[in-house]
Amino acid sequence: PTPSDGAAPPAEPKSESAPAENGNAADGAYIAVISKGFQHQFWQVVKKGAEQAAKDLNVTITFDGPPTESDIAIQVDMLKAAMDKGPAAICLAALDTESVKEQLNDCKNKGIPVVGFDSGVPNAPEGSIYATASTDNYAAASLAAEQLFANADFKAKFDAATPEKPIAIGVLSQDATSESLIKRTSGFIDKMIVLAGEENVKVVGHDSYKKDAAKAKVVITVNVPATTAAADMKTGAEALLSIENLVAVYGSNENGAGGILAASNDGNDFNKENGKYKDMIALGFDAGKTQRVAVENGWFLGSVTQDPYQIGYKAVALAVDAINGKSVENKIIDTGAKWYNAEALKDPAISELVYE
Amino acid sequence: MQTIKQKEKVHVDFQKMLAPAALVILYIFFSIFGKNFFSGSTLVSIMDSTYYVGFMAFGITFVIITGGIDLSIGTNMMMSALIGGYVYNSGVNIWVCLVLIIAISTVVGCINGSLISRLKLPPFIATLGMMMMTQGFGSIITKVQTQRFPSAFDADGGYKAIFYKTPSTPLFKTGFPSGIVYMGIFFVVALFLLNNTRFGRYTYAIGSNEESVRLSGVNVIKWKTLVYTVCGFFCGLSAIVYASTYTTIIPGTGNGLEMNAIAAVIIGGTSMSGGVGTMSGTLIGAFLMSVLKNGLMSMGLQGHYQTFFTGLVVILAVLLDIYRNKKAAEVK
Amino acid sequence: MQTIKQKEKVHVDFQKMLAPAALVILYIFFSIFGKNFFSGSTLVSIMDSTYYVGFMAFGITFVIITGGIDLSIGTNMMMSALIGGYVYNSGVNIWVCLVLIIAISTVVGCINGSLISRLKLPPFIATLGMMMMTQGFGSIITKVQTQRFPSAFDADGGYKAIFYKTPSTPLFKTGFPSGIVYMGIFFVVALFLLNNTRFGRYTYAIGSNEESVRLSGVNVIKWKTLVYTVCGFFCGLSAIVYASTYTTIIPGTGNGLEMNAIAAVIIGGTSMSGGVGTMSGTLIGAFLMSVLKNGLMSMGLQGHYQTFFTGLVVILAVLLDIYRNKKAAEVK
Amino acid sequence: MSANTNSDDCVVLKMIDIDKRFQGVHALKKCCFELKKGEVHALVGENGAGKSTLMKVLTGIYQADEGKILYNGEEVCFKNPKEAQEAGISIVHQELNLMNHLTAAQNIFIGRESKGFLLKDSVINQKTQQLFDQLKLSIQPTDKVGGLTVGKQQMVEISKAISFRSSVLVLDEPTAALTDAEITELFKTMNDLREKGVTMVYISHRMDEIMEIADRITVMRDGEYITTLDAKSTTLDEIINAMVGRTIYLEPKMVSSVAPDAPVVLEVRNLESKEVKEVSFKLHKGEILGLAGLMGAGRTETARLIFGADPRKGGEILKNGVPVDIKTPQDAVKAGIGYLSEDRKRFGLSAGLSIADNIVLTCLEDFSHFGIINKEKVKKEAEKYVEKINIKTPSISQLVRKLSGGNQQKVIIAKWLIKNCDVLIFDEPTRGIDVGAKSEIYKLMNELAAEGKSIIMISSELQEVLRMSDRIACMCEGRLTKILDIQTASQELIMKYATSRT
Ligand SMILES: Nc1ncnc2c1ncn2[C@@H]1O[C@H](COP(=O)(O)OP(=O)(O)OP(=O)(O)O)[C@@H](O)[C@H]1O
Ligand SMILES: Nc1ncnc2c1ncn2[C@@H]1O[C@H](COP(=O)(O)OP(=O)(O)OP(=O)(O)O)[C@@H](O)[C@H]1O
Ligand SMILES: [Mg+2]
Ligand SMILES: [Mg+2]
Repeated sequence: PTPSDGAAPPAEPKSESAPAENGNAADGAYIAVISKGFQHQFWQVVKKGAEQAAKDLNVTITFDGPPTESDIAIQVDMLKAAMDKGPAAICLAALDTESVKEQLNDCKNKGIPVVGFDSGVPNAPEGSIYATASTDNYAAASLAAEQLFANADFKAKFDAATPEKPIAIGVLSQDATSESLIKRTSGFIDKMIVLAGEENVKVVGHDSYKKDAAKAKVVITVNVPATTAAADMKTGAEALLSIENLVAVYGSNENGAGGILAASNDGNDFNKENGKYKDMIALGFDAGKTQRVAVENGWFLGSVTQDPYQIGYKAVALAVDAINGKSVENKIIDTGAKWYNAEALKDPAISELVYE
Repeated sequence: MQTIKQKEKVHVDFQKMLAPAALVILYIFFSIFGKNFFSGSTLVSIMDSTYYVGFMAFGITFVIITGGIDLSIGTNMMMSALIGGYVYNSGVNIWVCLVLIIAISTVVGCINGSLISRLKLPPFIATLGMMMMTQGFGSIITKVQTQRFPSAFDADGGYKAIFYKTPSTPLFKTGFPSGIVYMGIFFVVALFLLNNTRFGRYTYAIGSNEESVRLSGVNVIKWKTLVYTVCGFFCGLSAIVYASTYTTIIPGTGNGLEMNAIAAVIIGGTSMSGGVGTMSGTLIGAFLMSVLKNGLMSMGLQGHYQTFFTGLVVILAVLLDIYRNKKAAEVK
Repeated sequence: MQTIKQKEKVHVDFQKMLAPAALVILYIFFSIFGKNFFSGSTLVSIMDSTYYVGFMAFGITFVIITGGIDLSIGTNMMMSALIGGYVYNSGVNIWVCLVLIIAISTVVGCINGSLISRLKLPPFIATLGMMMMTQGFGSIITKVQTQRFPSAFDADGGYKAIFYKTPSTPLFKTGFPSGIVYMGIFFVVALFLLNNTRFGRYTYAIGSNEESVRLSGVNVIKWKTLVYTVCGFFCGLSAIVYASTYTTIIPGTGNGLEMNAIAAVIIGGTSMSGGVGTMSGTLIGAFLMSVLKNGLMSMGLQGHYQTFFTGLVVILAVLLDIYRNKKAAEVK
Repeated sequence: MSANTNSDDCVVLKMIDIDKRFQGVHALKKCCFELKKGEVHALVGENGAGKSTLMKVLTGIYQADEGKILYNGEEVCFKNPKEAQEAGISIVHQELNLMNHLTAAQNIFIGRESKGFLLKDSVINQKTQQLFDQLKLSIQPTDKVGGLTVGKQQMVEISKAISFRSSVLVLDEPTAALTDAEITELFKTMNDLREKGVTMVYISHRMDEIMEIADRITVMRDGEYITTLDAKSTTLDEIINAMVGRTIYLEPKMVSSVAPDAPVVLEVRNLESKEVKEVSFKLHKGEILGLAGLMGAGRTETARLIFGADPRKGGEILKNGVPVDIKTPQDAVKAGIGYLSEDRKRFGLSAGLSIADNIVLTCLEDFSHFGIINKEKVKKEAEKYVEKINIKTPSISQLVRKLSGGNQQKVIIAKWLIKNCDVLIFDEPTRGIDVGAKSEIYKLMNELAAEGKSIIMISSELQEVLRMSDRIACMCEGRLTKILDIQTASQELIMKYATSRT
């Protein structure tokens, strides 16, 4: 299923499968939605989708999330508090599956269905997750690598590169601990390795992604800043941008792209005419106003967007299905991801996905 | 003389009653207005979220009574848990790792103590530096990789039955919260240490007037180092319960937690200027913060309201204390 | 007498030279061993990452010289920026919003000051409470929504040319880093305030012996409130430069930043016990931390090494200070 | 005297029926006080009599609960020290109240820097220099106060009070830290001021000074006004009687009570440090060795070296003929040496702890098994000592903070008695203690010596030294200049050796 066809909320095709009239069991039910965060635009759109679904399907929800994506203890406590309130179902985007395993087990024992969303609850114990509405981050990130490799400028530089004079690619990753970010970073790197040839790519910087190659033409540097604070993201991006022979830089989520934007005068430095980094190619992930403007102006080659609205909407819809005792065939519902660039943004179907 | 003494006694009792009273009032308040707050499962949640803060708060109570401060407790706790997890994941027996956790955090406490007592660094600065160093060091050792402890269903998960929760039993369907026993035991240990031992007496004495203790022929350097070491030891206990409760340890975290522990100590009536404080106050302070947290969530208020109200409670608690002391002075 | 005085002078000069010397040595070190460290763009990066910490550090220097502490500077700064952004996004003129930011943070400073000087709360406790309250309040007002300030190419982005970076000019291709001018101006203001005004004199005097100042008929309550208010004002300046540099303000953040500012002040030689300190030391401390941060990155060491080494530098700086003073005392 | 020529009509200040209560303490009870223009009026009384409190009420630091103050015939009520200063009344406080990190000039002109917001330090430096010249002080206006000796710091405080050009100047125990030379200079200045018509209140426990400088003397006891005497026509006994209402222990010692063959308990050889040079002496069993000298002669430093409280550069310490290596106070305590410091509040007591906890602090290990304290034993022993040396307190769990100075000093003595040290160093044991408590402490020291303990007593009061010591060691500028036998010692001789600078 393509994500764009369900962009307009009321026309959501999946909601047909859970119409209010034959779902009496769910009427007025309380569903606790626990996200991985709260502050980023991404989550705001997820929340919007969830709230719309709640309205359409006549349930009440609360939407909560920890202050940062490393606050595992806070998320676990939130989950517990949510369980204590006796919800009919829980929607959960776990920061880390291990930390919530016991709560999932308790939910199972208490008969509270759990629906995963966003990165979901990967490797959850058998039978504890009803279904998951998520983006396939690994596949989504490989879109960015494909686009980069298809770019003519990059191709020319790649062909010209030699093991003596390799070209460099920088990857800015907010952290190296959350599943989705690891997927988005490794999805990009792995695809790059496939496209460029295994013998040609070396990965340095962060230990998780290290890969050696004797005669590498491409050196990928992964930088994980000290904290997720904007200031540290910017410093991390600057460190990448000062690498010799850097031809491209990729930020693996909204915050990562934000770091690159902050380090480049809101993207202006990638201006193809007279920008400081005019010869470099920048790619992002997710959206947000500044990033969107950078893509629109052609400073960023483009970016990968998920469909946060659908993520939120489908999570709640699945929860209602679960309350109604419906069975699902496919445990993972891909909410889709799309590559967008200045050209694509002119298409309203795509433009709608790219939140500000 | 007799009347003065009686009045003083009434005053002390009032002072001792205030924090528990606030705790009870808050609990009743949330039971009435919160969604499903008055329930066994919420009570267990409250206890669960008290454990790790509580242990740190016990430890830092000693430090604060000496008039010092330890900003490194949160990161020390996380670093020990991280390294413990790292060693566990490289194949070492889980029990050895738990002992290692305590050893590491105790050593960090001892380094803090030596910097402060032997090299005469101000506590704020020594432990600020140590806070940054432990946070960085945990990341360096683990190469910034998340460390996972075995969960209850894993082969090695048995330790959780002691430090966090037993498997399901007929009486306790979701398992007996054994963490409360673990915390209870070490609360009694801390209480005993503070009130019945030379260590505790010197803790108060140093907080009251360090130079006079030194000139009484007491080896202040030794005892002060020991105070920070004990604080480190409690961080290790906290790290174990944290690992049991939350399973996953993320590098680069832990700073900020010290402020929660300090807030619990302050709400419990311990003075930052040293010489005054009780362990039971700290226990109540820690529970008060958990009740606030879970209660606000049960009322549908999100996390940030909790942050706001905790701050407010800290200020009000100390204002009340100042006002009460003034009042008491006037009555006398 | 003569010789003693001369020796003292040499000693003072040595003391004054140490922090700048360390800065220069570090810079040279990284220029040699870091990759691409010695370049104009790295220099600009260093400055960029100094601005917001620098302003907070200037502000808290006053507070620390009085012997106090302000733990709320980081969250105060973020909250002001958040509310400013919220008001901007609801359609108010950007310049009005910038003024509002300063007003808010100044008011928070004033509340801190009143709690401390009028209601006699210990600074650590009052500002710990305020830290939690401001953090929570920023989230409550903005409903935990990220706030965005206009970026350079937006219609309203002109303010960045003043506080952060001008548009591209012939001489400065990536734009002139005007933030350094902005910081420079307020450094001079802070320097002047501290050294040439009654405000500065009372700041030192209160830190040295508050009771004596009070008995000399100085309105200590007023001046101490003012010290925290000025600190709040500098947080507002910091919030503006933060908004200009990073555009995006995330609710629930800001705690932890105070420790960076405090570390800068300590590295700059200001004593936590009050009465001693310089503004230029703070400036150098702030730059030293930025050089360390950018330098370690240029050597391929990731963020967590930076955390570790900053902690180490804090401890070493103060150890050196203690050792130096001891040495100097012996010479005398 | 100018003060006496036109007596009645020149009352500058009248305090009538002043009442002041602190938490539980009735510090002033319908107290009265009167000042005439241009006189030096001494205010005397035991510790805690309320002298400082009365003066603080006068200068607006405290507000009286009841009563009124008439100043130049008008009723006044100063809300803060500044108002009092503006009205022409200034005070030098009993405790040093300086900002150590600021210069002398900055200290003196704090709060009076300039009209505007900006500072002009050159102006205040110049004014300060004039002031110092007038007082013949060798202090630079730009000297940091923290680097000055205690005596000079006190002079800075006095300069500050004088700089207000007040018509009433209150000096609350200004000489406690001054050298004789400085006292002489101070008295000269006071005489000058008296000539100019400045009225002064002078508070001191040193009777000889009072007899020298005062015109009239007001005696207070327990917060009450007792009497006002004319200095010229009263005797010391009369004053002391009025102060305490009882006779006191005043017998001076004529011969040493130590047996000639008493063994040497403690011997120090060539003690060296920054402040102390080649100090050697012997201390016998049952002996009280007085350590005399001017302020800053290095007596405290010598004691601290013996006790291991400060690092020692050279020299040897022998206990019962055996060398002991004392590096820290705990080494000294182990060797049986106890030290009662000159500054109770800062070094002697943990004021926030109870009497019992303070008493057992030196030997907590004897009251505990495996680190666990036997609280019953602590209680019993503490009560024993409270009774033995007559500490006035409702219970042993009373916080030491709440005791009066003399009783606090007794707690410290108890602390060392319980440790059973055979060498005790008393540093200024009676500083700031009233006459009644003093005599009790003297008695206690004599009893201890009789029991066979050896005592080193540091004191700045020559009469006290002469009254208590078996031998007297004189110090000057860090050197031990002479050890005198009590038979031969006299005030003049001690002063000679205390000033024999090399
Ligand atoms: N701020 C205060 N709070 C409580 N009690 C006080 C305070 N100041 C003084 N007192 C008490 O008031 C009484 C009078 O004290 P004051 O200092 O006036 O005595 P004094 O005559 O100056 O004694 P000294 O000779 O020791 O200086 C004492 O009992 C003292 O403990
Ligand atoms: N902590 C200190 N720092 C610097 N100098 C000091 C310190 N303590 C004492 N001194 C100086 O050392 C010298 C010896 O002082 P010491 O206190 O031993 O003299 P003292 O004879 O006991 O006089 P006092 O009657 O004042 O106690 C003096 O010049 C004094 O100013
Ligand atoms: Mg007095
Ligand atoms: Mg002395």
